Amino acid sequence: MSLLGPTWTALLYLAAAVLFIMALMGLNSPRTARRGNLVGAAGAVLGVATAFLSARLENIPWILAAIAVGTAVAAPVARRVKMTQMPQLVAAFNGVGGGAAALVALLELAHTDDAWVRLAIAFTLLVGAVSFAGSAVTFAKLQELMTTRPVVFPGLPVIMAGVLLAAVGAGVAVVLAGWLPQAVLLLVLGLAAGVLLVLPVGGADVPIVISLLNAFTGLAVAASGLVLGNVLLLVAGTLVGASGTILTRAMAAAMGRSVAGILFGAFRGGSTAGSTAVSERPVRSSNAEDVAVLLGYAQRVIIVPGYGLAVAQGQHTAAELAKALQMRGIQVDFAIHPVAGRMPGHMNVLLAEANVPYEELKEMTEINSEFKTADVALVVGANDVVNPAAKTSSGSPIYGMPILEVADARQVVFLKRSMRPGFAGIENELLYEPRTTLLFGDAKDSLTKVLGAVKAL
Amino acid sequence: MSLLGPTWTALLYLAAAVLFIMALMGLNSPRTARRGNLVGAAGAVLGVATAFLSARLENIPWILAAIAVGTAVAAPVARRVKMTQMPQLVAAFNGVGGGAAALVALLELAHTDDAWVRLAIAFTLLVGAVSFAGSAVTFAKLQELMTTRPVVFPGLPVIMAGVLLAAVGAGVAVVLAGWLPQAVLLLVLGLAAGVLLVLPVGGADVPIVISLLNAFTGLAVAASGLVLGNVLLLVAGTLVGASGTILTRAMAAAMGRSVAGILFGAFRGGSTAGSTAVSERPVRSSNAEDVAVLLGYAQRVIIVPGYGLAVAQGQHTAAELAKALQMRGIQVDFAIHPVAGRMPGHMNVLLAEANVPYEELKEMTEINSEFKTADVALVVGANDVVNPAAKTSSGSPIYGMPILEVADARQVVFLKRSMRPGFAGIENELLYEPRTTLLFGDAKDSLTKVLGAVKAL
Amino acid sequence: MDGISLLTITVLAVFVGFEVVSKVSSTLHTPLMSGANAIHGIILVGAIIVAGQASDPWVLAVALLAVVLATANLVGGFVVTDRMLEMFRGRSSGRSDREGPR
Amino acid sequence: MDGISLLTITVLAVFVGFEVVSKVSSTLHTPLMSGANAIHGIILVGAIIVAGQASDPWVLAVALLAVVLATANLVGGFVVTDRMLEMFRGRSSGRSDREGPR
Ligand SMILES: NC(=O)c1ccc[n+]([C@@H]2O[C@H](COP(=O)([O-])OP(=O)(O)OC[C@H]3O[C@@H](n4cnc5c(N)ncnc54)[C@H](OP(=O)(O)O)[C@@H]3O)[C@@H](O)[C@H]2O)c1
Ligand SMILES: NC(=O)c1ccc[n+]([C@@H]2O[C@H](COP(=O)([O-])OP(=O)(O)OC[C@H]3O[C@@H](n4cnc5c(N)ncnc54)[C@H](OP(=O)(O)O)[C@@H]3O)[C@@H](O)[C@H]2O)c1
Repeated sequence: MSLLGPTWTALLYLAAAVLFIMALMGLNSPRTARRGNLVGAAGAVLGVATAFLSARLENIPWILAAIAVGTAVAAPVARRVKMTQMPQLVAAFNGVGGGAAALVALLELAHTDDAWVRLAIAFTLLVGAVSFAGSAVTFAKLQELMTTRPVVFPGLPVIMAGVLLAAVGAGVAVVLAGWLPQAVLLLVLGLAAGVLLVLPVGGADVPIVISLLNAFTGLAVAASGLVLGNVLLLVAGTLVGASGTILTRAMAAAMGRSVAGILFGAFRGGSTAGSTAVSERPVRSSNAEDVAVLLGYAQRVIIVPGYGLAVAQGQHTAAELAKALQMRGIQVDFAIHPVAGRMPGHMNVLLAEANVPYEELKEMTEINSEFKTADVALVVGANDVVNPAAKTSSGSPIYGMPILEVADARQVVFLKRSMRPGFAGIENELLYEPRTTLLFGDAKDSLTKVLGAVKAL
Repeated sequence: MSLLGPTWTALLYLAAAVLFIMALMGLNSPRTARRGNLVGAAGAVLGVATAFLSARLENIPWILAAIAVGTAVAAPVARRVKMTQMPQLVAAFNGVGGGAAALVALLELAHTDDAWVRLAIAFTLLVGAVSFAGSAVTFAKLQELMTTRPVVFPGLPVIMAGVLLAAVGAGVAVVLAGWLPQAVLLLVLGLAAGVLLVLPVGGADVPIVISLLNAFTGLAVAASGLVLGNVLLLVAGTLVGASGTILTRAMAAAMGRSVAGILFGAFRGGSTAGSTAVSERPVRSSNAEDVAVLLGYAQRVIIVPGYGLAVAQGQHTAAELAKALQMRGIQVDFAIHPVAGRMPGHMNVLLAEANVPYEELKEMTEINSEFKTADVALVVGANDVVNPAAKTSSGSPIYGMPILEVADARQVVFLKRSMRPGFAGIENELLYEPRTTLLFGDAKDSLTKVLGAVKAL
Repeated sequence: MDGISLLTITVLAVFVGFEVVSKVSSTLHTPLMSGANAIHGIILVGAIIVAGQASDPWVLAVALLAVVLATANLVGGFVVTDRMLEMFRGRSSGRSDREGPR
Repeated sequence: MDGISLLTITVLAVFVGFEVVSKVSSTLHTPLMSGANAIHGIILVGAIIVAGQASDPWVLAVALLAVVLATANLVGGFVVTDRMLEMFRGRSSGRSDREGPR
């Protein structure tokens, strides 16, 4: 059955594409973002409904069953996953999307004679497979199913080059002759390339890789749009490609590094692996009561959350502490560095989960000039994003990365477990400054103690 | 001769369209704006060259001659026109563009059998003609070839309705039967509608009308793109339509009024005509020497330019005064209200002409919080844009329009010629406040005197 | 749809994508990542079409696998993004709290 | 190019137009007005095409009139916008003056 003529089909696909664009536009403010996501979902429903109504489809019961299976698997996971596991989940969904695009391209090969279309098919096969396998490895790393350290072995660059050369050969065969076996080979080579691409990336560089693979999947979907002559897939894929590209660049820039450096640095011997050397220099450490006094008698406190807060799952306690201080008439804000944590915007999601209103989440550019007026900067599980080495020591791996200027505050308090450095594996001179106090311990425990002491003041 | 195949033609037109998009992107900063305009011009050259190389053209010598004539007329005018005459010039160019689109559509009517295409033709005819005639009247008003006051006469709405009804009839005939005489009639009706649309608009509301007609011409060009199946015209016209729409809305918003109110308010009895009643209440006026002392011994001066500065052509003197004060170590900025003057961004162009660096031209949102720290706010020929009635008196025609908060400065000095109100025709209570000093006279004369006195300090 | 049209649409979509996404506030970069991720699940449309054309059982099996994968991407992506965005709240979602201490 | 392609292109161009133009700084609103004005002079392309197809002298005359008008729009628009933008200068165009009094 085919209820829609080609004109209506095209119009409805176009409408769905417009809904996707509006979904992304909605994300420019937290106020409209949720509605935007629903608009996007509506676009997806419209697109799928159009597919059912427009083409003369066989196997409809099977297809509906497959959709039911996919939904039954994904929806509960999506509903129950912990916020800290978000990167894994995004990686998993990204991978299956890339895989689906590659499979669709593979099956379309039989339906075309046009060399341009076969070029798009070859592209989709390769990129979709890279995205699938790369995401799988990423998932395994993040879920700690395998080591999170960079996996490098001699000859890696040579193998990678070989795989890519073979892929070019298979691709040419697909484009010129449309041979199915070569197409399958291309798929397999793509899988291998995906694995080899992600293996040498250190666990903590992984978010950048996720975002890059997200862009890849977008491109693969856009190319399938070309294959199928489908405007919806073309526009949707292009949008995702653009978003992935922008996010990847933004993350790399906020870390003061280049995308190529992150991906290929490992081939040349080392992704930032996170040194865990412990320093022995003396510092001023303190107890929860003293920190509570510092905070409770301040006029203005700025809380700087970082990766440690996420690890410790201390966001609710941090939010309670902020409330308790506000009840004492103290002005409290959260200063959010764009790459604090392990995903772009990680801290925003974390604190939003703890019901901190987004007006209190201040972006770096907005709050940096205000540390001067703060009595206490409370750094909870952050390190690199406040490390002055980014400004002063040009040899440092984070040199050039913009940081939160906590050193301008009258007092700085660090909550961390040890003297171990952060993700970039470099010392933080700020820890040794006279104005700095350390409170050792798991972020959540420390926050709970400080909260109790503040309430007892 | 046709040197380019259809694929190359389409690619080159697409490239030209991309150049236009990049031209507008260049305008997001004064640093890249000029290059952006050149990119746009390159796009135009590419588009025209493609037209010559792609189609099998007769009459090439004639066409080249016509291009030479057009260039010979427009280029010298564009090169020599005074900056104050910019609105007229934009109106004139806009009108001829609309006229060209209408003529192209008229001639295309013979080449098509498709009702959809004829719909686009009818649209272009009507809108292009409205734009041509409306711009002509606008030009006449601004050039003072006719009265600048709203021209209203009883029965105007009825005549307008009649013209539009007749246009709909002619349009239907064009779409259904493709008759040429009806198409010519539609053109004529469009001209009439354009005249009737602009006649009742008061001289000072004219910039909004220019911007609106600009959007109209854009839409007409986009529709001719549909007629000719030409992506370049389609994209270029759509871009202009969007830009005209955004500018029109921005202007209306900055004036605290609605576009419909401006256009149709006149039909219902009155566009803001600019009352010229002179108030008799006492004010504190002063002489140039006293103002020079006020300025010369300040630490921070904010200059607020307005329409009067443009009329008096005092921009160079204002810039010199700013320099002279800066030489004395005083911090001087210009506070630019978005609708100061009579065009959007008028003051920026005016002061740029006087070589004021754009970093010293502060936007309203940026500078409003700084009036508190200013010793003197020097208001040169501005009135409505600093009138507190916009905030306090809900009956006022400018109620709701955001203003420059000059009242926050320690001293306010107004340079104007009389106690006449500004464009909106309402009194400004600020003129009577104790902190306010008036210096009567033409803005340029007054500035020259103050400048002399400052130098003599 | 001919090649030139598709190319033109692609070029314009690239501009739309970059312009729209570069306006997304950095507060929302995680939801942007997962929301964009959801959008590419629309490859489901392609998977449905190939599955609907399949007559060979092997082809059908592969196509149905694609349908399952794409559905997981699409549904899971939108659900998880919604969950995340639901957490972003302004001060008490309303104004009542505006005057409260800060 | 078919109707659907043209519609799709139009829709995307509308998004591009609104997104790009809404980013133009308000400092440059006058040059934006005159620059956009110049861009619609590209109707010259259409005028050239109809003039090149004209065989009847009347048609040719009208088409040539359109060419003259469109050229005036296009050339004049870009020239005047350039003149205007030329006037916008940063502090001494370079950095030398940056330390000067302000
Ligand atoms: N956001 C992104 O998109 C992204 C992506 C990739 C990489 N990165 C990188 O990640 C880093 C983020 O900086 P950041 O300042 O947030 O984190 P960081 O520099 O990695 O520092 C984390 C700090 O938290 C402490 N910590 C860990 N677990 C803790 C716990 N349970 N309780 C208390 N403290 C704990 C650690 O010290 P102890 O071990 O002594 O407790 C460490 O000092 C940057 O270098 C950035 O470039 C970010
Ligand atoms: N910018 C736009 O796009 C646009 C478009 C349409 C309308 N408008 C409207 O235009 C108004 C602009 O506000 P504005 O504050 O710039 O101007 P304004 O309110 O019209 O005031 C101009 C002032 O300049 C004085 N003046 C006139 N000629 C002068 C001269 N030669 N020397 C010294 N002073 C002179 C006038 O007083 P005297 O006569 O006593 O000297 C008057 O007080 C707003 O109401 C706005 O809504 C703007």
